[in-house]
Amino acid sequence: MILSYYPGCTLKTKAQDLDLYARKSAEVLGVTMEELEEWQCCGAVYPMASDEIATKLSAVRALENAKEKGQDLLTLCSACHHVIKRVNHDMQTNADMQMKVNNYLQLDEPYTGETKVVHYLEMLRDLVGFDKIKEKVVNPLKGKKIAAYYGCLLLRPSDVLQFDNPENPSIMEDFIRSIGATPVETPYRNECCGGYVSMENKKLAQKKVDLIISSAMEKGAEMIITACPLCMYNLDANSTEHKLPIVYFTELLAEALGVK
Amino acid sequence: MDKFLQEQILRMSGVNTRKCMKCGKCSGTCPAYDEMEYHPHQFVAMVESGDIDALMQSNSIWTCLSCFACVERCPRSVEPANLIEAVRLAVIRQQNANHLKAQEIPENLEEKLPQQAIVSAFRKYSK
Amino acid sequence: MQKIGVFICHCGTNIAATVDVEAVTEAIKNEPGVVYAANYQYMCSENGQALIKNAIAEYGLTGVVVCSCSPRMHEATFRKAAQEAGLNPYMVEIANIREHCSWIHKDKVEATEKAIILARAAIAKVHLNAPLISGQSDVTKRALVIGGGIAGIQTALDIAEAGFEVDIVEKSPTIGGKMAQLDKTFPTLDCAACILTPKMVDAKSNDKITLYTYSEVESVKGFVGNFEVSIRKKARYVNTDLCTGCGECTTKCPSRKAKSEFNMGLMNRGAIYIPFAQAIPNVATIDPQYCIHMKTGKCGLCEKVCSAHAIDFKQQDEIVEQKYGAIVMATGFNLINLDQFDEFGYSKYPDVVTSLEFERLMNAAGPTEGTLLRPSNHEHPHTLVFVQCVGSRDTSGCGKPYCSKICCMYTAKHAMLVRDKYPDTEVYVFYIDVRTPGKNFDEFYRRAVEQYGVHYIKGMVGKVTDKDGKLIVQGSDLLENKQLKIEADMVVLAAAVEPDPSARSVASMLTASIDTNDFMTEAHAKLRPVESPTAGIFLSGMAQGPKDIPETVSQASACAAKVIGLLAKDHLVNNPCVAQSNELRCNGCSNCEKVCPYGAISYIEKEVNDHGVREVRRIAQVNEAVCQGCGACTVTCPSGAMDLKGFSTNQIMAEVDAICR
Amino acid sequence: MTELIKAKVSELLANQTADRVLGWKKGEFFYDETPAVFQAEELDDLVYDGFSAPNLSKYLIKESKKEGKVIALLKPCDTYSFNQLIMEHRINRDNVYVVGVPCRGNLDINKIREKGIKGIQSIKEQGDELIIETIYGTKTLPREEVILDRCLCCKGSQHMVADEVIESGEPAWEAKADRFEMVTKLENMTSDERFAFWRGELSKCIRCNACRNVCPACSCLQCVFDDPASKVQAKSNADDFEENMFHIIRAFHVAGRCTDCGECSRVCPQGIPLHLLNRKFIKDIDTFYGEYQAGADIEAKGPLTEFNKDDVEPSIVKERGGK
Amino acid sequence: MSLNEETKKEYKPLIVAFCCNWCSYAGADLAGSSRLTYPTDVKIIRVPCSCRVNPLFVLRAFQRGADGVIIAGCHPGDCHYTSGNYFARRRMTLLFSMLDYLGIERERTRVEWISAAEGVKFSTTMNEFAKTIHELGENKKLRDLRCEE
Repeated sequence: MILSYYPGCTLKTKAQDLDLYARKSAEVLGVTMEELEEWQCCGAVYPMASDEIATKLSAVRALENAKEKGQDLLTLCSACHHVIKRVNHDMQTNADMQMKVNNYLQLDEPYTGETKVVHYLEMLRDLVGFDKIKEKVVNPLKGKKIAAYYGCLLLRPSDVLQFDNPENPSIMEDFIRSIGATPVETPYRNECCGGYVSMENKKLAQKKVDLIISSAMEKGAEMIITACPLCMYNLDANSTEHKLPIVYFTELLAEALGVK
Repeated sequence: MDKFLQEQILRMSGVNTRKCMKCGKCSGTCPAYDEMEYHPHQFVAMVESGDIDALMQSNSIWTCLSCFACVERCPRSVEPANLIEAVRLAVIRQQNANHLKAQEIPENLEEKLPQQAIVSAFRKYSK
Repeated sequence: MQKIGVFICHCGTNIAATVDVEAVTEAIKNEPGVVYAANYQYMCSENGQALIKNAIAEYGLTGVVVCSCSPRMHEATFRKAAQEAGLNPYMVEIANIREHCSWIHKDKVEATEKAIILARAAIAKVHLNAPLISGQSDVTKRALVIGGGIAGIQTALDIAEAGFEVDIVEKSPTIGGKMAQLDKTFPTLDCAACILTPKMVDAKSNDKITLYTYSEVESVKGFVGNFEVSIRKKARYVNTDLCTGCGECTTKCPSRKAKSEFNMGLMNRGAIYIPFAQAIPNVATIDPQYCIHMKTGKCGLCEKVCSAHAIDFKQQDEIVEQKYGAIVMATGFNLINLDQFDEFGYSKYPDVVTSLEFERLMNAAGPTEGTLLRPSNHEHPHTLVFVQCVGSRDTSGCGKPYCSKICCMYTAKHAMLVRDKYPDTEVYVFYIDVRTPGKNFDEFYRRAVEQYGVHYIKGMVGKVTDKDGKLIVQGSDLLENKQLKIEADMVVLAAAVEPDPSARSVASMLTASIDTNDFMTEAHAKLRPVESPTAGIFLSGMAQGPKDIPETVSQASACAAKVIGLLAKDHLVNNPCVAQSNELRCNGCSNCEKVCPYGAISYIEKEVNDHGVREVRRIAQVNEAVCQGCGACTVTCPSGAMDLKGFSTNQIMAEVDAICR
Repeated sequence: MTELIKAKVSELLANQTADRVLGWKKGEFFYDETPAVFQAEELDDLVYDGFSAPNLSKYLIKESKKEGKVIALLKPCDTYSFNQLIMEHRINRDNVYVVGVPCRGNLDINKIREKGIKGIQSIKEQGDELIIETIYGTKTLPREEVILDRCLCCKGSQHMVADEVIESGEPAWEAKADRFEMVTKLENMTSDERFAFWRGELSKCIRCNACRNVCPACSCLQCVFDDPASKVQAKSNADDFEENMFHIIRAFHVAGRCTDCGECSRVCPQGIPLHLLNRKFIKDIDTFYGEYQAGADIEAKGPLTEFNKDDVEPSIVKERGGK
Repeated sequence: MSLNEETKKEYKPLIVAFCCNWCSYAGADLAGSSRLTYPTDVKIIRVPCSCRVNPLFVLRAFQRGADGVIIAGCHPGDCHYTSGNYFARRRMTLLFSMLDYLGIERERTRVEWISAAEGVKFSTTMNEFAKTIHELGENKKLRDLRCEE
């Protein structure tokens, strides 16, 4: 199975672990991640305003590159996934946007949202299958109680992201089970950690982070996994009351598959 | 009441504020509620009534975490988050009105801060 | 050549202000065949009708055109007037110059021109009209009620009272429906079972009423007055004639995995069960999905303990064929599935319950025998939060766009009952609007607030989480402009109502129309609210739209009155605008038969005399009592042998010609 | 071949399977064969060769109503029409004994003439060659080059229905062309070009009714165009509109029932490609409602007498683009 | 020249609307009682069901000088006769496609599903259709010249 891969800028710098372990694990699972030859930063936030065109172009370029190769586009960072998936949705459904973007890009054949965007977790669930992962695990993380933190960007708005049940998701818990550990469901796993304001409103970010971590601890979690570099940083740096290890889910996957 | 600005915000956001039935689920949902002067349901009501200046001057628009929980749970598909983004844009698209300036970055910089945080802050808070 | 009279109505100023009625009168005076033309202020009035009648007599009119409001409004009026003057009513045509002309156009010149054209089209049609005589069909004096809830029971009782036979078909093993599950009823707080069970018994003991419980409608054929229905009586594996309802088997049954439907899954029941103590009929039913004997051949304990020897594992479904004159849809409602509302934690937290589950938790015959306990730990709850409009008034696609109508009142009831029984509790109600139209309804709600101290909060819950065994209910208080986080022991969700899923399939069997929410459509929203547009189908209870018990019972009785009105007739007058087949042109190809939705066309071998050639041909024949006059057959017939009386090919072509002239 | 058939038919008549035969006989010229009914003693006139083009199924409407049983010689493509007529209860199946005859594609006399061959006296088929006797001597032509257009899109050599099939031992004829090629070409033209094309063709119509009379689907006892009460009755085309109208309605009346036997175009004395109208309906039915071959399945309901709840909307005509 | 005179000379298209009695005719009535205007160009013929509309009627209208023909019926699934509009949908799809194939402007024909409650839809549909036909101009391709004045 070959997929085009869009790593995004954070995965090349501060979140190299997220990327590295994803690649190693993919190899074991028989998935080839072909990094797009030229990609640009997606902008990290989806431009919601209907008159924002330029800020969506880098996402369309990535989508178009995958389309040329005839491959699905694999994402890993939650922010990149959110931006690219939503821009793709616009390209499928918003005729005005379609026209403007294509006028701007002057492609040989207009891009109208043909590429399928797949998050690494979706790939594990839908293309590889958690059962298959279970078979490949050599180092099951037995007895580890792990809380999944979904955050916002993978789940909402659910009619576009189509990732999982936005209020009661299960993909990360299923993932945790597949690597032999025990998932701990926390009520705040889909509530915002305040990552966007971590630079300028530290107090608010800390408050949200403390709520998430304390609730995870109450439920007996020993560690929290995430797919988002910003959540990772925020949950780690801005917790004031308690500390819990915050880990990228790919790192645990690599560990379980014995390639860490 | 600034009709032009109101129209601009409605157009940018694609939100029809008249769909709001004032149930308050957005405000019941909002994780940043306590830090806000105006709350999500008020954003909708204020744009609807044209009381936009107050919104633009309020810190509340910068407090919104863009977590889309209000969008997800609104029973009338009003999408308050889109509206707030449009108000933010209406502010930073003005001359010299960037909420975050490049020169402010270094003092905020932390060793572990991911690029994503800086990029998104720039995208969200400056033009 | 017809002698046609044309009558132009001013409709006060409704028509006359935009259409120059004098000019119309002048213009059509010279149309071929028109021997009389007049205009009058209100044609539908006594005097206006007299004008028509007199003209028919005086000028020997053979056709009448009335230029007035929509034929949907007064066609029947004018036809009746013509009939009284001795003219066949189907020689009257209406030109709609109000709804289709004066009301929508502003320019008087243009509107007048259009009115003249519409009048000409009607005149052209009348030229080709032929007197039509309505046929008659008999009425089977028996009614079928589909659904045995309070709506169906009440309708059946009233029909039986008038002396007609009624059958109730109920898909579950007992009649009683949702009302049987309720604890108390608003606004009087009498116990639901106390007022419902006597009615259930009445239905059982009334010799005009036959109950088909654990049965479903399999197919429906026929038409008003003459429906042929087959009913599937599902196998209960219990001989109902022998079963005494002693309940011995239900207590001995070792299978305890099935969720009790009656108790909303809050407790389990045996594979052989009687839904509840007052069930009618009071007989046991075996659920083959859970019965150990049916699955493995072992067990058979019920058979051993049954002293009446009523258990019959070999029982088969039985099909009953019955004829009816009228059918009542009383298929009722359910609460919506809450999968799309996981922010309230319904699937996660056992202490988050729906209002119907709450009824069972409060009910003396419920799983907790009437003591309100938290399902999670069976402790007494101290703080309860009620959330209204869960899935109602929701246009996002997750819920229903309509107001479920009953939730405001039952929530007030719940809150009041809790506070009354357990004064140590705090009760919060999140509401968007409190809607209490109804006799003594608002007073009831105010009592909850003023007398019982229920905290009503204008706002909505955004999220329910948990901490240390408590539910944290986060919601908005719009009046205080605050976000609240209430530590609660239980959360009760007033989930939206929706029509029972069987409604759609039953409606399509009945060829009765249904709206986008699967509620049955009325023949007229205001003036014919208990009838379906399909003749002979009547609507009772929630199947037609959300309503509470008082309203359901009144509608049920209204529905019964309509049914009785129909069954009291010996004959029905058919719509004479039906298809007819020209036997000389019919090829016998069967295409018309294939498109007829009513099965009104059959084929016969008949000797015809085609211009001197006598031969036996296969030709189409229309059953005029069954044909509803849609015209599907007329277009599918290549030879033009099929035509529709009243809307014949020639008539419509004449209208086209007149309009395009 | 003719001999093989005669032998089989004689046998069937002798053992009283039937009492007469519906087949072909030579017309005024050897190449314009016409349908005819033969008694046992008349079998000498029975012919079967490349010019046995007429689709005999329509004649069974009348023939099967008569006393006794008739043998019908049906080419594979005629059996579709036969089935369609059975579905429509037009033929009394009990009175017909169907003998399937193999077909290698009919020959087009005009195509032979276009090859510059004049003064034709007779044509003999020998394998893949035609031996043509003319007043100027013997000429030969490859059979394949002068096949009737409709046979280039042959539906296949299978008989859809037959009580008995005569095997020839010769290789089966196969379709050589895409039957929707011309329809697609027309669809790809601009609206004005199409209009011009059809005006050019339909303006040639002399309303001789040959297309109608030969068509096995157009078998109404009385045609609407002959019926004074129908308001569309006409003996001749008064203007452009009536030329259009006649052919649109005729195609519509047979839509979903037309087996694409191509008789209409074959008999049109003006050479109007009438089958292109029918094929348009067939193509649309195939695309919109799924592939359907009238007469292939006797249990089928027919595309215009059934529906799907999620059928395409009429706006598809606008939406699917084109010029 | 006054404005009024000028508009009089303007091309006035003729549109024939076949409306089923139960939904679309009632929808037109509702448009009327809601005073929702549409051009006088539209003339309505009442038929019991959209399935009563014979292709002959459509052609006849064009023959006699109509510039546009619209057929309106109950929404699929809501037919008063349960299935009439499904048959109409197939017939009209094929007929319109054939007219398009013959080079007749495809914008001249239309089918809409308009319920008895959709007065607004009735009026907007008729406005739109009238506008389209107005822009297309006179129907010259499918018309009986003898019917010219």
